[in-house]
Amino acid sequence: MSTRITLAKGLNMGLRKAMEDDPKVLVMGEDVGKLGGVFRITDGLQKDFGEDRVIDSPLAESGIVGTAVGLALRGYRPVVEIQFDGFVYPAYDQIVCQVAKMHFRSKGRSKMPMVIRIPFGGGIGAVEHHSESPEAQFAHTPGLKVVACSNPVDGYWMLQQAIASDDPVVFLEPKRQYHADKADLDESATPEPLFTSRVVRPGTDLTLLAYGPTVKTAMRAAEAAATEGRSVEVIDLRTLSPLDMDPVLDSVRRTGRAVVCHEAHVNLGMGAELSARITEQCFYSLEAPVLRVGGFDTPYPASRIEEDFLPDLDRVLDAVDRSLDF
Amino acid sequence: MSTRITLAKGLNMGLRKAMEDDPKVLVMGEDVGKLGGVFRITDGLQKDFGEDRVIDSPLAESGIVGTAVGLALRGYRPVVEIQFDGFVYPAYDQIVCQVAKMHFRSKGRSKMPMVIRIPFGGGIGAVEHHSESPEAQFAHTPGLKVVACSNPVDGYWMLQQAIASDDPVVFLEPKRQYHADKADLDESATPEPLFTSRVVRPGTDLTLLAYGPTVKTAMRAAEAAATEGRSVEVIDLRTLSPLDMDPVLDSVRRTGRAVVCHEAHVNLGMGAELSARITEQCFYSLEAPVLRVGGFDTPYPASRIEEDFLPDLDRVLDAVDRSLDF
Amino acid sequence: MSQSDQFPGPDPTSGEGAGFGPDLAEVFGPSQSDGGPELVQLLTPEGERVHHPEFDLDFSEEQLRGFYRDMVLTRRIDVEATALQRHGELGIWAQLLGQEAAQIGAGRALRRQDHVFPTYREHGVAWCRGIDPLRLLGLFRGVDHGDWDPAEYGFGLYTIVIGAQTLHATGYAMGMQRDGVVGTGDAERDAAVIAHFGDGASSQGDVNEAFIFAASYNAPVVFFCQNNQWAISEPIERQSRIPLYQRALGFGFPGVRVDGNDVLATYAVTQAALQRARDGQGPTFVEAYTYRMGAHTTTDDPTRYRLSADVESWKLKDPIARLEAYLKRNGLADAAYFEELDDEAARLGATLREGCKALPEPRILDTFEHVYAEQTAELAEQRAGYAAYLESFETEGSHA
Amino acid sequence: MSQSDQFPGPDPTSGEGAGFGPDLAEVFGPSQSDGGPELVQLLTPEGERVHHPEFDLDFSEEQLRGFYRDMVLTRRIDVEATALQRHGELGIWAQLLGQEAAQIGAGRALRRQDHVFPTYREHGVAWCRGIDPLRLLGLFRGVDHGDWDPAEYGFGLYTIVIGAQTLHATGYAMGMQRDGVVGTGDAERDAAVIAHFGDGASSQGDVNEAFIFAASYNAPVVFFCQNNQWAISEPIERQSRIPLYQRALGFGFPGVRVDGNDVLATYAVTQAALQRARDGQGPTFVEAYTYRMGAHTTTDDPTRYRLSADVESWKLKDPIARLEAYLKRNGLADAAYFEELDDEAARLGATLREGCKALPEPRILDTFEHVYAEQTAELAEQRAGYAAYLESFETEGSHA
Ligand SMILES: Cc1ncc(C[n+]2csc(CCOP(=O)(O)OP(=O)(O)O)c2C)c(N)n1
Ligand SMILES: Cc1ncc(C[n+]2csc(CCOP(=O)(O)OP(=O)(O)O)c2C)c(N)n1
Ligand SMILES: [Mg+2]
Ligand SMILES: [Mg+2]
Repeated sequence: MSTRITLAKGLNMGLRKAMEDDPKVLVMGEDVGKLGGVFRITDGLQKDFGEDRVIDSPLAESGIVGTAVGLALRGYRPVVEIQFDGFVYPAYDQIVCQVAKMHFRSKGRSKMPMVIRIPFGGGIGAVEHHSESPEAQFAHTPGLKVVACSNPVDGYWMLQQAIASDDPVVFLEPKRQYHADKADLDESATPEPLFTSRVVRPGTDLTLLAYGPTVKTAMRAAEAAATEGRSVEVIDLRTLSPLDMDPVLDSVRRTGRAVVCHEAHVNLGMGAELSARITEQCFYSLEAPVLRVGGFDTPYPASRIEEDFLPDLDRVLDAVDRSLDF
Repeated sequence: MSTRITLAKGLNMGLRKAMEDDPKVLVMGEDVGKLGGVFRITDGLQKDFGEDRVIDSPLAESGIVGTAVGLALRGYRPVVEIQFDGFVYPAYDQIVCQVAKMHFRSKGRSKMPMVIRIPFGGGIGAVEHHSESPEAQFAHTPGLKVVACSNPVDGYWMLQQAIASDDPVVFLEPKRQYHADKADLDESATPEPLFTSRVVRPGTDLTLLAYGPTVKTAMRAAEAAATEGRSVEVIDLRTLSPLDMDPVLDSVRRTGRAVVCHEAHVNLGMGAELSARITEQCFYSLEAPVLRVGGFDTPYPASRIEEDFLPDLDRVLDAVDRSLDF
Repeated sequence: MSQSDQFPGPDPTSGEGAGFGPDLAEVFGPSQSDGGPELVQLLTPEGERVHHPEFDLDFSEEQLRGFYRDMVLTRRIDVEATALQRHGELGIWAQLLGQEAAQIGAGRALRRQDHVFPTYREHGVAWCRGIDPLRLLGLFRGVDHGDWDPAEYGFGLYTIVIGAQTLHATGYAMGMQRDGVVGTGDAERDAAVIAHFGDGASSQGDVNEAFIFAASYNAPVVFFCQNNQWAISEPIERQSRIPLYQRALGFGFPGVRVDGNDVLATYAVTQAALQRARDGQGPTFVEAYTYRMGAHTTTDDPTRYRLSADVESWKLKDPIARLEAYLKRNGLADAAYFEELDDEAARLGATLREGCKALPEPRILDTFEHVYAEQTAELAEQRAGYAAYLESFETEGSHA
Repeated sequence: MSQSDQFPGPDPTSGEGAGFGPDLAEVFGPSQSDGGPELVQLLTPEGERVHHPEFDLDFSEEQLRGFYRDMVLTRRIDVEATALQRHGELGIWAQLLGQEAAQIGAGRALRRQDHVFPTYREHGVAWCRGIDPLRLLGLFRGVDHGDWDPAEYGFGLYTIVIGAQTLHATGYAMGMQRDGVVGTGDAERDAAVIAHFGDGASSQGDVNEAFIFAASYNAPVVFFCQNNQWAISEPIERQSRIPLYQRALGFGFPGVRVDGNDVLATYAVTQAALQRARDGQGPTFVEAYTYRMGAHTTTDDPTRYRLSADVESWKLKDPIARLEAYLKRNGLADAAYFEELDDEAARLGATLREGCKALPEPRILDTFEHVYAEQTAELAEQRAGYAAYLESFETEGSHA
């Protein structure tokens, strides 16, 4: 009994399910009520669960996250929507100094079961601040967990798992995928655990690591490489903090080569950490340095050239070639 | 004609010199006026330059940086003091979305000659939020430049150079060093350029990379290693964004081994980027993976155990040993 | 009555005169929908000239026709840009429909030496500053993030992060104080800053911090809030349960609510507030009470959250219609005038349509040059690497 | 007059009654130093009982002695902790000297089911919540970041990032609304939140956003601001040019200024504000007008920025001395009472001195366990690696 859904639909269904399962789950954010969010991820929820559980917030991100902290301390499980990646920064202080540290500060007495949903990444032709990839900053912050979904089915399950987690989870949603591809959801299936990575295409010559929006690019790159006789293994990281290194290390030990691909700036992006860890753990297996493909170390450009800025099929393939030719 | 000064004194002298040289230089922040800042770095400046140039700000970091943006647009060169590292986050949005992007957004028409001084790092027995090392987050942000001084003489010169720069500079000051060691300042000397790293101790067996507060630890480690017959080259990075990779790569190509040491959390810290770059550039020279020693991936602990959290001589030496034994 | 007395400020000396615990139903009562008795108005929705004890001004015929022309052309820019978005030439457009009077009234109150910090919707103010409307399209077309020199026009780049610019405005005003161009009494010299923001923005920490800094330093800045009743789908009541202009009172500077659909009143109040700032009397909060007649942006669907009846009722308060009625009724403009203006608007429209498509495309390699004033070696290297990569396609052809 | 009428709120219906452009000299005039005519007071500095038209209360003798005892013991805690810092047993200490009445008045107005969000200086409120003062020392000694269960005591952990807790308080109050413990009329059930912060904190965006959220949702929260005139070296005038309690008016809820050195008035006003919140009437701003008699913290040197004459003049308003005078003058406590209290204070001091040194040292390996509710494999591994490293010393000995 499966349904064909988009990522937006999967997230919407996941939220709905979580709200049905636990009356303590609240949804908060700008325009999440009647409008259903600018991406319609919360569509219909206020109508069905009421204004007390689906809360339109004043236009202030620090206020949204800060009040969510209070609600969490009171026993609620707030799911906060940040309207766009570039607008999470006014809430940055609350996230890194309060959300991330409350459990630690209280020696585990106060839990912080909060999900901060962030539509992230580019490719939608938007104006400035609407296409950012802030994940590395959150992953660098102990006390937060950070995950990124890449497809409708994961969206459905991972969001529920994040909400069920007693730790704060920054939940990254690749906005260009919201309404892009459909997939079959079997609601009776048992999902994999939240903080695990997944081999989404097996291969033997090189390991390609991606998450969120770049998983699709990585899959296409692997297909293209296959036509040239190169067998690329693709891993959808899914979890960015903690990292699930086992499948990554297993893979690289087999392939000897790794390329990491993300939209965030390369400098100090997730690729840096993955490169460092892979090199530490697989030093003698590596036939080439871990290569990184990502957004350039410039601010996000005007949208007419965003596809030049973002890692695309060609740039990933170029890195694959450079690694294989190393 | 040299004077013996502490880092605090060097910074104070550097600020004073910059203010004398250019009437557009302003100092802003909490308690920078009569009090001279909680660390006395701005001591005496308000008395000599007046309240218009040394501005006590309301208690609001976003307001301080945001008004500094306006002052910079009006042609001033604000030097903003953030009282402690952990209090920079309320200003994070203004820093990453405005300060960092103004030049880019305006295609170079609007300059942003601002210095954001942050006393950073631990080791002073302080309460929560007073011992953070936020550098990786700023270095990940294109449009910002990030430097860290490690000694009184650099403090004097680097601060003046940062103020003279037409780009925004996040200026990190190792607070535990403020009043620690003295050095001879020759005000008639010609300083090295700001965005350069420096070999502070030559060596042949291993390259040890440090900045800010860990330079001292690194030097002590190199000395200790020398007694065991191991020749460790120490580089004071000084600049974190941009990185000055040439001396680093030169060194690692000679030594074949590198250890990076910082107080920031290891996960996605500067060490990750250095490891990734070194491995990319020196793959065939490396005899061991780049190892990282840093703060653990936990929030900063209560101060009675901060020295366990921070990389110390022993942990650096352990990494040096592990690298050499690899 | 001196200039500064025009603005209601807090009564600082006692609780006297302050009311007691507000009855919210009352607060949200009729005053919220018609602007309430405190609304400063000089021209009614019917186009009748009314007078105000403190903010009255004499307007010349030329001035009145000028306002009218500004509003008509501004609306034309807006209509054309909206159409260009529908035709795929712009990625998105933020309409100002209905807010023409607020923007022209504020924009025309400015002097050359003043400085504006806009949001993303200040097309009318940009017009008053002499910025070619074509330049406004770049951001929305996605060819740049803004393409005018803020210093040249005294008009900052559009700011998208809600409220951030109010702090920049305050800092800039502090700079003017330090430059000695405030309160000198020299009309050519004295300057002020105007910070634009929306009703939604009033909830941001930054905006409230701007109030604090401006009050603390008595900075020459006018906080000009276009209360268009909506922040995307959220009504003003979510942000404030009392009239917004009263926010200022709690920070210790005056606030006033003006009919933002009345260009005369908006002009009168804004110029008084600006003059107050230029004279060194500090900040003022101006709430321009108006309505967002269109969608939030071209990607928004307001039918999901508001009643068309509300929109209809605001149509009766159209800022252009009321000035047109006044001009006609008083014989201040004849048919030829209106015809000529129609032609001018049509020409402007054509220029925009053609010019938009001709806007130069950005080039990715250029973006590397704009990150820093002093380019870094590592970024230059990244650029060179990418340039070489791009060249390799020209020689070898693409993978894809 | 009903409860809610006690609080001056904004007059929402018109500009009437509001003054005009403030003369700042007046604002900063005498009212700023003596609290002004709006100051609610029930006990003068001389220990004379005065009456207030809205906030008067009858206090039992027991209550009065209780307040006195609370203040004396709280001061003792403060004095001991300050001494412990001088002796190197604490890294730092944030003194409350002079603010005892503000804290005890507020703390005693709370009910069990209420919840407190403190700053780092609320030692007196913690005392009222039944938290062992020894537990307060841990943070300052550097053995932990706080060592009580906020849920158990209805008292949050000390918050160091200025203002952050005001939003937590507002959210917590929103939770109470959802839990149905507001406005039910059941005194055992209805609950409220109190958020403490300082005069300096009033400038933070977070604090102003807390006002906005609390007003928007009519949340049951009392914003209790101890205006102790200083934010480290910065005087209140840097943060606000009008009396702070008026800040609330601009956000649409009532504000009141109470003599924070008068425990009776502080109690009366705070309990009324809390009751208002519990009754579902929403937020209130209470400005407790007081003075920081000591340094900002033990590492501060106030001689650099303030006059000792000011401190001297505030000594005359000491909160403990005035209640002592009242008790004595009215024969409400005899010599035996004071003697016994002295003894109790001495015992408390001894307990603190001994207990402080005996506070258990933290262990670095434990910290790895506190990062997450559900430990991650990678952090467990990091911990194990470090444990093994530590063990290696036990076997091999250190490098150093
Ligand atoms: C910090 C931030 N948060 C969210 C947004 C998304 N956003 C864009 S416009 C808008 C509503 C703004 O409302 P208002 O201030 O009333 O201005 P208006 O658009 O009505 O002119 C929102 C939420 C943003 N741009 N910046
Ligand atoms: C966000 C932030 N910025 C700066 C500081 C440093 N700091 C600690 S206390 C203080 C002054 C606070 O003044 P106030 O709010 O009046 O409270 P008081 O200490 O007087 O009780 C400052 C600036 C901080 N803790 N948090
Ligand atoms: Mg609006
Ligand atoms: Mg204070």
